Amino acid sequence: MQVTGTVLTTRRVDAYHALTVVAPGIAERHRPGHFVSVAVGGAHTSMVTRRALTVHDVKADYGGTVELVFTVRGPGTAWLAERRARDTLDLVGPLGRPFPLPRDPVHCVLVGSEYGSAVLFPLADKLLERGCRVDFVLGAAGADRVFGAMRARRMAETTTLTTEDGSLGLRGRVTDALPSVIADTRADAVYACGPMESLRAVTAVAMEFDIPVQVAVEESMACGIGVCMTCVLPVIGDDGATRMVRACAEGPVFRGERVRFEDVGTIPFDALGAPGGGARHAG
Amino acid sequence: MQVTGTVLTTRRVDAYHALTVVAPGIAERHRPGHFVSVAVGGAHTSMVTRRALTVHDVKADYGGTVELVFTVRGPGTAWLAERRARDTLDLVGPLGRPFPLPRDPVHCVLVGSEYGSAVLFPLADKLLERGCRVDFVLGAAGADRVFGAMRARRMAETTTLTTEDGSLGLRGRVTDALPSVIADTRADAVYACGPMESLRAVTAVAMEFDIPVQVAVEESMACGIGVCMTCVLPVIGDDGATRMVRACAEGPVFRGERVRFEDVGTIPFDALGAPGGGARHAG
Amino acid sequence: MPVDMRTFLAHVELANPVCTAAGCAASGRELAQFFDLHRLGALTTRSVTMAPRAGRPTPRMAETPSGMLNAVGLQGPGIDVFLERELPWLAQRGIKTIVSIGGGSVAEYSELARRLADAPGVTALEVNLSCPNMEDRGRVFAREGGSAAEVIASVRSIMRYDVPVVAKLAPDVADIVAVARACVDAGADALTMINNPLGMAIDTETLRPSLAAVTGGLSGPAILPLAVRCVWQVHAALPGVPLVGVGGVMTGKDAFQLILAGACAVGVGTALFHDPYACLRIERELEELLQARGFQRLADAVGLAHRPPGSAARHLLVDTEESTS
Amino acid sequence: MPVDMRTFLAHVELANPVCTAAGCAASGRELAQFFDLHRLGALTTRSVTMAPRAGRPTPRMAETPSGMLNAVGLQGPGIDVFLERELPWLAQRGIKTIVSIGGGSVAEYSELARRLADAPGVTALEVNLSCPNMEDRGRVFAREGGSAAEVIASVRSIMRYDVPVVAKLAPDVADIVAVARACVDAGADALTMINNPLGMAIDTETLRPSLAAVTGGLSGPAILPLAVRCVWQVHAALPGVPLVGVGGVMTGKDAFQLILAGACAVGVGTALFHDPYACLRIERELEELLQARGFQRLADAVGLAHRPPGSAARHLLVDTEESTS
Ligand SMILES: Cc1cc2nc3c(=O)[nH]c(=O)nc-3n(C[C@H](O)[C@H](O)[C@H](O)COP(=O)(O)OP(=O)(O)OC[C@H]3O[C@@H](n4cnc5c(N)ncnc54)[C@H](O)[C@@H]3O)c2cc1C
Ligand SMILES: Cc1cc2nc3c(=O)[nH]c(=O)nc-3n(C[C@H](O)[C@H](O)[C@H](O)COP(=O)(O)OP(=O)(O)OC[C@H]3O[C@@H](n4cnc5c(N)ncnc54)[C@H](O)[C@@H]3O)c2cc1C
Ligand SMILES: Cc1cc2nc3c(=O)[nH]c(=O)nc-3n(C[C@H](O)[C@H](O)[C@H](O)COP(=O)(O)O)c2cc1C
Ligand SMILES: Cc1cc2nc3c(=O)[nH]c(=O)nc-3n(C[C@H](O)[C@H](O)[C@H](O)COP(=O)(O)O)c2cc1C
Ligand code: FES
Ligand code: FES
Repeated sequence: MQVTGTVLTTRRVDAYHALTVVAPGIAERHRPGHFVSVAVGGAHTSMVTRRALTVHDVKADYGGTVELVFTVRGPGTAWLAERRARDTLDLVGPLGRPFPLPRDPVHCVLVGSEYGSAVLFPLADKLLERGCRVDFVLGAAGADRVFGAMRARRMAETTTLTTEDGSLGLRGRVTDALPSVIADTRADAVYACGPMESLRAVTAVAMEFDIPVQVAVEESMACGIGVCMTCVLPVIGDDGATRMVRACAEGPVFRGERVRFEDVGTIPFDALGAPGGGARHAG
Repeated sequence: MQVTGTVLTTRRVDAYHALTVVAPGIAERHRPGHFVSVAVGGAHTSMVTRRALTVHDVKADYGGTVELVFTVRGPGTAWLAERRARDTLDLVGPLGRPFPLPRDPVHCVLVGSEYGSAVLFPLADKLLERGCRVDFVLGAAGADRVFGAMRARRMAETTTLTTEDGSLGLRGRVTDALPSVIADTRADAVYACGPMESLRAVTAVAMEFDIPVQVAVEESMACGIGVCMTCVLPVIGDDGATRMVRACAEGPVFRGERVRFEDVGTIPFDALGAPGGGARHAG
Repeated sequence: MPVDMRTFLAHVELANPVCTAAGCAASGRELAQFFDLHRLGALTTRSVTMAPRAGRPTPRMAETPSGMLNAVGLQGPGIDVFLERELPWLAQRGIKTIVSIGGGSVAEYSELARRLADAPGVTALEVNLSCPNMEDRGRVFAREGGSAAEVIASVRSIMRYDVPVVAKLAPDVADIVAVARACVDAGADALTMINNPLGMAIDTETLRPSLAAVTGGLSGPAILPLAVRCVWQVHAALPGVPLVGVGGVMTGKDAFQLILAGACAVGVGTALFHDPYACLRIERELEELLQARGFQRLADAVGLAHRPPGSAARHLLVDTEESTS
Repeated sequence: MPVDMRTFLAHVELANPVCTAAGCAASGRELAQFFDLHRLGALTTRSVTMAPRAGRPTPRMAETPSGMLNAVGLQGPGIDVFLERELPWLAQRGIKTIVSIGGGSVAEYSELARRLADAPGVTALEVNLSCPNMEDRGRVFAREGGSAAEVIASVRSIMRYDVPVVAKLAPDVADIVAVARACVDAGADALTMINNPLGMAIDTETLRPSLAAVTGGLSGPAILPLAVRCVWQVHAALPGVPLVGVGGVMTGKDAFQLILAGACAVGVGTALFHDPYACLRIERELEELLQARGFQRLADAVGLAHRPPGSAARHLLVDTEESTS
């Protein structure tokens, strides 16, 4: 659904900007892993595409609010960073396929890199509600880009932080810390969000431990609602065939081992409908 | 020159919006009749052309301010109407050829239609400084669109107001009142600003009385600095030849009898370089 | 009084002129989550191809000033799956459906037409001529009247007579009227204009093309003036041919420009990416504009900007006549 | 370290690559009020015609999304006044001047070249091929390789050998490379791309075309992706030919895109209408971008986006070599 929300509060969180937006319809229907798309630039802007942002937090205040956490990358996020309380924001959501939740109270490790951590907090809430044990591994390039460490510490059994420059927690990447966290917590499942490279590595670790891993991927998106076909990546289906599927409609959450991370940005020769080969398998 | 000015105050004046902008360089060099061009839409806007606005008032405060008075016509002026104090505005100016001033302390009638009145007040100031007598004729479609009546009354010997709907002053147009004002004040010169049709009629009246008339015209402008050639109108030169001249560079002020008002929007067949005829007279 | 928004694409009546543009509404199901598809003038499918196609590698999209570039490469499930799953879903619901087809040779277009000839639920067949002709060094059909006409003639001869064949043209030509005329002479019942002109962006960080496919199709408001011009020129030259105006339509006003230029229907593409409800909003805005100007019928506005300057507008004359009678 | 911004248009050296685009800087005097014209790579004049021209009626301008339409109709004083007053003013000040010419026949272009052949102060001659050919039913020269080549061959044979002849092409063609090749084969020393594609807008209040001339040239950021694509395609096909990239350049980043695509110089048009200092700002921004990416010479960036993906950037290799020596 489309909502013209009002910005309630804006704040800086280290390297990130956070906007809380009153958007009742979206808040109500939101499940962890969903994202929204935001129109940027205002009236008569030259920016025609929306920006996809995951929802960090959902609250019941004012009929329902969502909090977006983002980093300034280009002109659209720069515009968002300039929003002030009482400005309006045009949101479409909730979009995408949310994180599947375990039926049983299992042990879950939640792995977030950079702003990818944001989407894990509503997930952790839900997991805790179901009696799961939650442990966090959060990482980034430097201390100011590790998102949500405090909140994670409050929620989780353990929280492990990593930074590439060593400015906070362990020096290294989330995947350097992940194996021991999985081992120590006897984790049953991993949830991860962050850059593709990080998701690839997290998936490899989880597969080594032979536990399921759900990843929320990020692909450049023009529509977010499944109609433009620009956000595809190669994913292996239940039938074993690789298809170019939409991150916005079939994702953003996928089972990690199904995503062909090494082939993201290509059309694998054996994908359904690939030039030359794949087409023949089809029909 | 180009100035990033700061909006000092915004106010509504009947049907109009007024913005006072701190723009020292422009204020200092401003002469009555000059205009400025304003960038609209902010960063990443889809509106690529500036908007031309005359300067209503120049003050020395804050190093120099200019006041712009405008009506909302399309998206650019709508954006301007949303500006608030402390916003910045990108101005280029002063532009154009200002009103020529009489050497002697003559009697002048200043005729303004709609927001065209705005440009006449700095002119009246200068004329009064030189000991001229100033009389105003201000008109519009309705009372809320007659600009500056109060100020005119304070400055001028007489102020005559006209509205087409009779809601203020005389029912009719400025040119219905003009002949008697010229006669009564024994005017030596007329200055006018307003829609082309009004300027045409004012010029006709002045010519009847055989007194000089200076008109400030309005033509759709893309650059305002004389480089795009989109703002032309047919004007008769000192040599008697008609040329398509730029309202922004050779104007916006012209001697009324030199403007071929009936032919505005056409290329008169006898204009220099007109298809067919005019070209042959040239070179 | 509400405006009569009905329009005719050749002999097929549409309840209103606002359709989705080819390739911008996926299978239809995606938009159906947002609104009732019956409220569309028609839904145009993505260009269906013989074989399934995985399309181009990513990045497939780059934003440009008031536009975007796309290089999707006609990703789709192929005609078999289309006939099995996508078309029936639309047909069962009675959604007016313009089926778009794309091919690499006259034979492929013809085969697609054959497969669609007896399929229920094809309101019209749109032939996407912006595909590379594999038999002519990859030259796009739409760039050359001759090969475009060959495709249209073959498709027209195969399709049932009561299904209009619509040729979709691209603006990257020296003379759009010549291509349009060739298609009409070959049997096209209507024309859609415009497909994306070819554009490109370079990423100034990586110093490489922004799109994996290097070049891509430009869409969005940036190209509206090109679409208006193409519709204008073709309507002037071929006033009897129904035109679907596509390109940069974001508002009712944009649609109105295309209609005044000569389009009897409009397609909405990129706007859907920004606003899933775009078609409904555009239809409403268009109706309001028509109403405010005294139009009783959309049909009276089609091509109206071509009337000689100063001549009275027909739609207003009608008003007067009625009020004096 | 400052970047070496010099560039060569054929054998003519320009101090920097940022020029004004034809027809967007009037006589030069207008911009000289704002800054010292010596700071331009070169000033390109409006397209000079034989006879004085009053141009088209107003309205000549309409704003469109991220662009504008213009139909000025080459208003100008004609070659006599140009040679008497405009060119000498520039020449006396030593301002690098690319003289643009426009004609309605091969004979007219040739006559213009003859008049300019011995005029002092002509840095290069740009041939505006987007003029209607009066001998071919008004078909624009740039739309057809053959007639474009005829003009270029004649002009090239007349101009002094040391004045480069630059053919200016329009994007409204099916195959820009074919037209470019025809011009180069006919003797063009360089190419400028792109002139305005033809567009149109309709005023939804008056229900008439917004421009008195009905159609007009589209310029501004909207067309940048078309310009980048044309420069890319032509540089790929004719890597040795110097290209001036024009179309929608508003920032240094836009200019950088054209340079990475293969342009050795860029022209700035519509941006001048918004910002009289645009050329200086763009030049500064471009230099900063080059500097930030480790370029020592602008020339190393020309066409760089064509290198195979993954291959090391030459300009950085040079860096390494120097630091290890
Ligand atoms: C499902 C999903 C959730 C996301 N959640 C967040 C979040 O919570 N916080 C956050 O900071 N960022 C998030 N992103 C990334 C965010 O969408 C981009 O940073 C943003 O779109 C960049 O816009 P821009 O104008 O700053 O950059 P530009 O580069 O100017 O964007 C140009 C165009 O490319 C698209 N684009 C560019 N980069 C990306 C990208 N990485 N992902 C998707 N589209 C892109 C934009 O949508 C736009 O259409 C998410 C992306 C996806 C797909
Ligand atoms: C010398 C001069 C002084 C002016 N002074 C004033 C003033 O003091 N107050 C005021 O309200 N208006 C003034 N105008 C008119 C004002 O420029 C237009 O109303 C304004 O540009 C419309 O912009 P828009 O975005 O609202 O409309 P749009 O129609 O969206 O404008 C689209 C484009 O057309 C141009 N344009 C449209 N109408 C006009 C017009 N009438 N004149 C010039 N350009 C136009 C705009 O600059 C823009 O490039 C003046 C015009 C000129 C030429
Ligand atoms: C992502 C995308 C996919 C498209 N796919 C097709 C297609 O499959 N077939 C086709 O004929 N046109 C296709 N088009 C072109 C559109 O139908 C339309 O002609 C063009 O985008 C201009 O309209 P717009 O500016 O409203 O998007 C596609 C356009 C986009 C942006
Ligand atoms: C008002 C105007 C006048 C122009 N006059 C000419 C001209 O005389 N000769 C020419 O070759 N190109 C002319 N052009 C085209 C420009 O030189 C340039 O190719 C085009 O506008 C694209 O660049 P831009 O987007 O930077 O404006 C003109 C463009 C505009 C906007
Ligand atoms: S972003 Fe459009 S289909 Fe996914
Ligand atoms: S507005 Fe550009 S020349 Fe006058």
